[in-house]
Amino acid sequence: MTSAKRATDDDAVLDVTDLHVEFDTHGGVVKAVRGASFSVGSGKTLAIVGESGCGKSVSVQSIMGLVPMPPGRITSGVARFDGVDIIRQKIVNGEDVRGNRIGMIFQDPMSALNPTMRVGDQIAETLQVHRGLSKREAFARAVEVLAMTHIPEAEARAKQYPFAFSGGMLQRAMVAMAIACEPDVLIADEPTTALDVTIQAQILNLLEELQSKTGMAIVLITHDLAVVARMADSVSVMYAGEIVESGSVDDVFYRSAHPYTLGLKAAMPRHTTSRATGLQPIEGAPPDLFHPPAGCGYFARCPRAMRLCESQGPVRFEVGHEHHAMCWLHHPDAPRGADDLHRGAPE
Amino acid sequence: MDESPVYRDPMSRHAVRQVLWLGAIATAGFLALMVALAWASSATGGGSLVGRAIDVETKTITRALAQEPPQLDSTRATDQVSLFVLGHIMEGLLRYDASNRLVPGVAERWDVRPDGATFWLRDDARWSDGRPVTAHDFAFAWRTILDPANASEYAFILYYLKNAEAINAGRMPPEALGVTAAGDLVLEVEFERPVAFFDKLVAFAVYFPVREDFYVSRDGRYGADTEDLLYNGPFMMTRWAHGAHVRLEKNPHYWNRDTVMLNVIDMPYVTSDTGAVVNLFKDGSIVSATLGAEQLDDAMKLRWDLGRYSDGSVFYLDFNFRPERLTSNLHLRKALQYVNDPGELVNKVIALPGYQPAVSLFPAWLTGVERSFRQEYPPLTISPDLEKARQHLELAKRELGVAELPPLVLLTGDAPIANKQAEYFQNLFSRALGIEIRIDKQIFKQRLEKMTSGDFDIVAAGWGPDFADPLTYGDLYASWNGNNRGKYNNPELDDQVRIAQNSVDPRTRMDAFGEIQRILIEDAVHLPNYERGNVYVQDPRLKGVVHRAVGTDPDYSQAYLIENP
Amino acid sequence: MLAYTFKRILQGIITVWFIATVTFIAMHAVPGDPLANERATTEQIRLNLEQRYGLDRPVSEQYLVFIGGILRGDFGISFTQENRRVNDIIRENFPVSATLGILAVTFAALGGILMGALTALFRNRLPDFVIMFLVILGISVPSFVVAALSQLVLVDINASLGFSLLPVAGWGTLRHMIVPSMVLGLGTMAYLTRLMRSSMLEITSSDFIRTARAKGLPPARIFLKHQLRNAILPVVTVLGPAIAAITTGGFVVELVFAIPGLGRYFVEAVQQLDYTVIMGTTVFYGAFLVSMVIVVDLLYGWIDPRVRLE
Amino acid sequence: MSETPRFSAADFEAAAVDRQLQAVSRPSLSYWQDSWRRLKQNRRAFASLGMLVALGVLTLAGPFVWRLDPAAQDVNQISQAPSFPPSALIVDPYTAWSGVTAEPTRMGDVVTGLHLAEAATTQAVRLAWEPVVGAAGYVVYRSVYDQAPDRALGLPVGEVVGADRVSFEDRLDLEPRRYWYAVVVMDENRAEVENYAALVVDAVRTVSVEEAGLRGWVQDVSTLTPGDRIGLPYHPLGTDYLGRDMLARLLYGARVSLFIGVVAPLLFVLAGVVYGSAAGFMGGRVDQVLMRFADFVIALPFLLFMILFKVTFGIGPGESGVFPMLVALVLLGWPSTARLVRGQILQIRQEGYVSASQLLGARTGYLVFRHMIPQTMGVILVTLTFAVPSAIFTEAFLSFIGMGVAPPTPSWGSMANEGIRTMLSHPHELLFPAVIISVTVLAFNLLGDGLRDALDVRMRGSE
Repeated sequence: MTSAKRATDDDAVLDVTDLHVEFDTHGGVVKAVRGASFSVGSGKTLAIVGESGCGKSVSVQSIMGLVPMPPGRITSGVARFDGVDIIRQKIVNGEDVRGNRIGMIFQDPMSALNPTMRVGDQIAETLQVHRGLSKREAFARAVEVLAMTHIPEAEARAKQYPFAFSGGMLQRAMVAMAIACEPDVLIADEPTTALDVTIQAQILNLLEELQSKTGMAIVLITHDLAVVARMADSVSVMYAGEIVESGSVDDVFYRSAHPYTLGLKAAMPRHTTSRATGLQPIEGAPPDLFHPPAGCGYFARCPRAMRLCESQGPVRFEVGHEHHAMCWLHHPDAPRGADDLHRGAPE
Repeated sequence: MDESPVYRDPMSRHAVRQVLWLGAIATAGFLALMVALAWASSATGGGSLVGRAIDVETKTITRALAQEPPQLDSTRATDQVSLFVLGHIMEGLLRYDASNRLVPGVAERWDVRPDGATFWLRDDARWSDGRPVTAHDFAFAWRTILDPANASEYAFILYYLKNAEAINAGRMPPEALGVTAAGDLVLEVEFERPVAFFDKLVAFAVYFPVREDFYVSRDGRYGADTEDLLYNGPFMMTRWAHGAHVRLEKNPHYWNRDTVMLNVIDMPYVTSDTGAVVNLFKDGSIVSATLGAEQLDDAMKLRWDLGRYSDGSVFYLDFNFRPERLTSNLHLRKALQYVNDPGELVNKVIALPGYQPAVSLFPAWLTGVERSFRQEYPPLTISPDLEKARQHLELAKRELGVAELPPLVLLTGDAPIANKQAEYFQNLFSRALGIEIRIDKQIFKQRLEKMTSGDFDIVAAGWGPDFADPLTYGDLYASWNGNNRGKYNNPELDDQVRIAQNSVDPRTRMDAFGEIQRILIEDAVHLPNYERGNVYVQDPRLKGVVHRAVGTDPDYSQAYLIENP
Repeated sequence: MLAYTFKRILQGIITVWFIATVTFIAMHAVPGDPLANERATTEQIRLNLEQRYGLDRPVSEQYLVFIGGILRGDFGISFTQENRRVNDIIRENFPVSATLGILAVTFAALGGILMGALTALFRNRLPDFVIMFLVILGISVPSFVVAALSQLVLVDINASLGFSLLPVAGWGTLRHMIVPSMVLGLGTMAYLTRLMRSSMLEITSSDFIRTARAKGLPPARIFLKHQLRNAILPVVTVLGPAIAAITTGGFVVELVFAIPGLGRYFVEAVQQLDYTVIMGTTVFYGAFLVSMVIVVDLLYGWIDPRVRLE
Repeated sequence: MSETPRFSAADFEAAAVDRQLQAVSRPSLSYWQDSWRRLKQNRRAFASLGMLVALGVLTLAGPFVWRLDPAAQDVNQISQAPSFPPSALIVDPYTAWSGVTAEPTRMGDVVTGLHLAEAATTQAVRLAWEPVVGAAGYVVYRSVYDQAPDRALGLPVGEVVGADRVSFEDRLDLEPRRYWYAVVVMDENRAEVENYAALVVDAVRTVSVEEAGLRGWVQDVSTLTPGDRIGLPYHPLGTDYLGRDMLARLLYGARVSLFIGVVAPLLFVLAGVVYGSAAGFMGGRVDQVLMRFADFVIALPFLLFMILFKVTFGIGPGESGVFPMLVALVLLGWPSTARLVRGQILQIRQEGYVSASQLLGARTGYLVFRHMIPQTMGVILVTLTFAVPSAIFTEAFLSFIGMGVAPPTPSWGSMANEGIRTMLSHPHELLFPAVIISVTVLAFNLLGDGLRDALDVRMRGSE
């Protein structure tokens, strides 16, 4: 039986329900996010994973008000943070949420920093604005935070300009900037995609270390399942603007309840992959969000597609404790095959 | 699905308030900067308080200057503005009174003879440092002008004095000049050759006195600034910020000071733009302004009373008589002469009341023996006649042996008026005679270069008088005269010019000028265009200002103020 | 930084020397006799004048005399303003032109940046069109018309008020400077507005602005510290030559408002072929321009560290 | 959540899904196609493109449509404001008037019997009056307003010397309108007395037979007899300071001004871009030398070198030196663009994609033009659109000193400069050229704006 009402996690720091985001473009209206819901508890890491263009970045950025409107539009949805819907109201008990209570880091560090301003100043800025520190105090604190990200001789580095930093160091500076005010939530929008593997690991360790020290929640946007496996407590798999499966990392990885998740796992290289087995890419491409399909978005590429999936969008089924999936295969009358799709306990 | 955009872009609403707030700071900053710079510049640059046009109590008038007087050393001054200022701060042996008659200046009595002249100076003529003006001052001044080292451009006006030309050529020392100070108050002058109008010459600024000891003490800086000048005229310069401000105040030492009614002539504006000067008059900042065609309607609407005066100069088209030039052909010149219509040019194209159509080289203001020269020697009038013009054109073509005339080059300067007239003539000659005219526009010095080297067929030129005698125009087309750019060479005309130069009897001289006028018209030596004049507006409370073709113009030495018009 | 400045000053001196030499050659190559006057002068007087100004010596020797003069800081005597040393002309008239120029450029820069930012913020909305229209008028109408019309307006204002709010012409106090500097700065302001708009649009869509907004900075700070600072770069590069051009290009404004500036000497010197004034003003203007460019490059380096080390 | 819906067994059968490959949802557009589409999208920019094309057509076809010769002068219609076509009365050709003399018998300080000797025409107004004994002469004033209330007599149009000469012929700039004349007596020392005799005159526009023939208004002169009325040529936009048709001059002037206004900026911005990008890209010593040369060019006295160009190009009198002027404009116009582009290139050179492209072996030329220049498009377009008006007015200035277009060929810039001198009394002479220049500049700016947005890669796909 699908749970009628999902118990809202009382300890959820950020809880987004039924978020819809559209864009007016020359070709018509693009429904980038078609009802995404996700939440993250303090000290926990939620990973939102999916192919590029599935709407994961747009979701988090629209909450933070970074999507230019027009042409963007949040048509519906609530993002509850500390009891306040930060979509409609950015000021929570007197303080602007962004940069203060919610920090954010982006994918391409090279262009994400102001080229004409010292790195230390750019970090200190958030402290000056949100903590009212003087320029000198803010700069000192900025150096400390920079040191926290293990950048060597943070004092000297803080006085330099962004062009003097390498990609990895820039990302560390971004992290420092985001956590300067000890935010409750850190949104990392594909933080490691632009970095090479060794630097990637350092950044992820840094995030883990900071999380354990400050207990901040992390929303990690990525398309790399390895990163998800390593970092996430809970996972939401996003496809064509919808969260098709969400649950704990073990549920989603070992008890995948959606064919797309299986497809993703199959496409991920593992130590067992050899030249012989090769990787099985998912055929086809995500649907055109100008005219989103009536039925399941994954229908055209789903090996287990049924006629029903084409005509009617699937409902969210609860396939385990806080483990949901949007696929008609979980319907009681759906045929049970020998595949490895976790079906949860039948009624 | 509700359409309302849930969340406006924060950037635009807040930003507007902040940016406008930023604008406010910027404007305040700009004004603060202005105050600082204003303080700085008023400390260095020429400051001019915003005076009103007239102040009856202090007898002060304010006017504008067309340009910064380039040269106030009377031994080297040549241009109009310098001569205007010199006319007020210096005085020669003689001067012109309100009705343009020659009256005593520094000299009380004078006697001009065919071989020379004697001047008896008044004993109460003083320099602005209190010392008396003596005959030595005149002798020294005239010797300095001719001294080659001084390189004065007007030295040729003194060539009437004995040995003057030889001294200027360096063949004789300046002391050999035919001028001697027989005592402090008697000046003896010897002529190189008889000159009937010498009295008119000495009224010209070049003949003004200069005191030797003061001149030497300024070692070459004489006339450079207010402290480098000594004044023996009705006014003296009390302030000179170059290019910005000239201020004249009444000279307490001037012998004729009780006839001088004004205390201060203040000139804090220097601009040659007529529009700006008229605006200053409209704003009540200056006493008078010359009007351009542009401002006539405005003047009539504002019901100003306007005056006019001729500045004595005459303008014409000169031909090039060098053999290789087409314009050396008489019939071609005659053809152009019969098409030239000064009436149409003045009344339609220039359309300024001050101008008069010119009918001869000698302008209307010149006096003859008793009455005006024009009444005594009326010029042959050539009224426009297309038929005759085309006949002459055919004769010219046959003489030159061409079926069609090649294009003629009309050389003109880069002033807007010159440009307009050049286009008028271009169209006139091509429409009436089918001659193609090419306009060669040159900047000042390049135009002079082409005039001297004869690189033109027709050139727009003009001449202003130096002294009140027809000879100032009469010798222009003499073969030896440097200003005869077209190299016109007519022995018959040269003879008449020599008669006019050397004889003393007025009748013979005027007959000679009458002959010169006849030759110029019959030989179509040039095409007279117009005699230039000005229309001006003047504050009705200012009276007694004198305008004249030769000498100080305008002359404020006899001007006075009345309470209300 | 000091070494860089010193190197630039050295280059500047070489540039000015080049300017002086090329202008000297060009001046002598141009036909026309500097001593000729409307009234033809007799041969004898011409020789006397030539001796006085040293024109009788061969051009190469005149050049050495001239360069020697510059090193001693003496530009010689003007041919037309016979008693005034060119040094005096520059000393007395340049401060006036400089004051006017600096005011005009400040007015142009402030106005340009402000309006440029506004048009970028309100892209394709009413303020954008209105300011765009004013800018078009600003550059399509000759500066003489703007000067003459503004003078007329001044006259009417004074007439209607009954007293002289602002002087119609002349120089000296602050009140004389306000209108002329605005008229002079108008053309440059139009240009700076458009430049600012274009670079603002590019900066607004760049990543670090998104980061700044993610940091929750107030819009004014984003505008001032991030957008303005980066968008101003092209404006600054143009400011250098603009200051120099305005300071010496104010001939029209100086004529209409009777301001004793250096502008008129530039034009009349060439018309009169007044060699010493041409050389004096050109060398001085060259030095002023070069120093402005150096100042602007240093300013540019201070704003954008990336180019600092070049 | 709602009760789970019931389905039939058939719903759950495997659906046959055709595995067609990547379905192309929308036609892929190349960079230029996309830019062109977005430019068309931008109504204002496209309208301005239309305006420019219209101006081009106007330039070429104009003179064939409006047949009047731009150089034909008509001194009787100087500086006429645009009005419906005037007509004129035919009269005999103008003959000089000997005037009237009469022995003064009457005393007094004002002339009497002031009257018109002949009908007042735009060729001449002939006044005559009774003399006054003792007068040194008479001064004649004329105004276009009533002189009565405060003796504002207006323009002093003439002076008659001698008490016996009692007539005056006024021919000064006569227009078909009402004039108020006043004759004032000059006493013995030539001072004007207080009161005056007044006369109101309505002048009629007249043209002589000979003139009508000369101007070509009437083919066959013989048919004309004094007293007929003929229509003068119609000048919809009025006439200029020499009575030439403004519309014809604007159409004809477009050739010079549009050519110079478009080609010169294109050339010197192009030169500036190449020079600037070279300096910016190479950096180091080369950049220093190039930039110092740019400073050097800016500092040169423009007027002096224009004269030098004129002499070196050997432009003869009356030849129109459009090509040498173009060269001059470009030679002295490129430094400001160069400096601007260099500044931008210095920034872009730091970008990642530039070094990436270098890594892939891109040659410098390709790198600069393919990667860097499009980035600086915004700034370049602004400079280009600003160079248009300055090129037009520099052309006017050069033509004025005899370097550019030789008279009587008109150009917008020179027409505007001439119009400035009489902008208060005859505003139309300045208004029309200034308006058409502004329209051209507006069109270029809007187009520039549209291009900037269309070419801006980041704006791709957005509105």
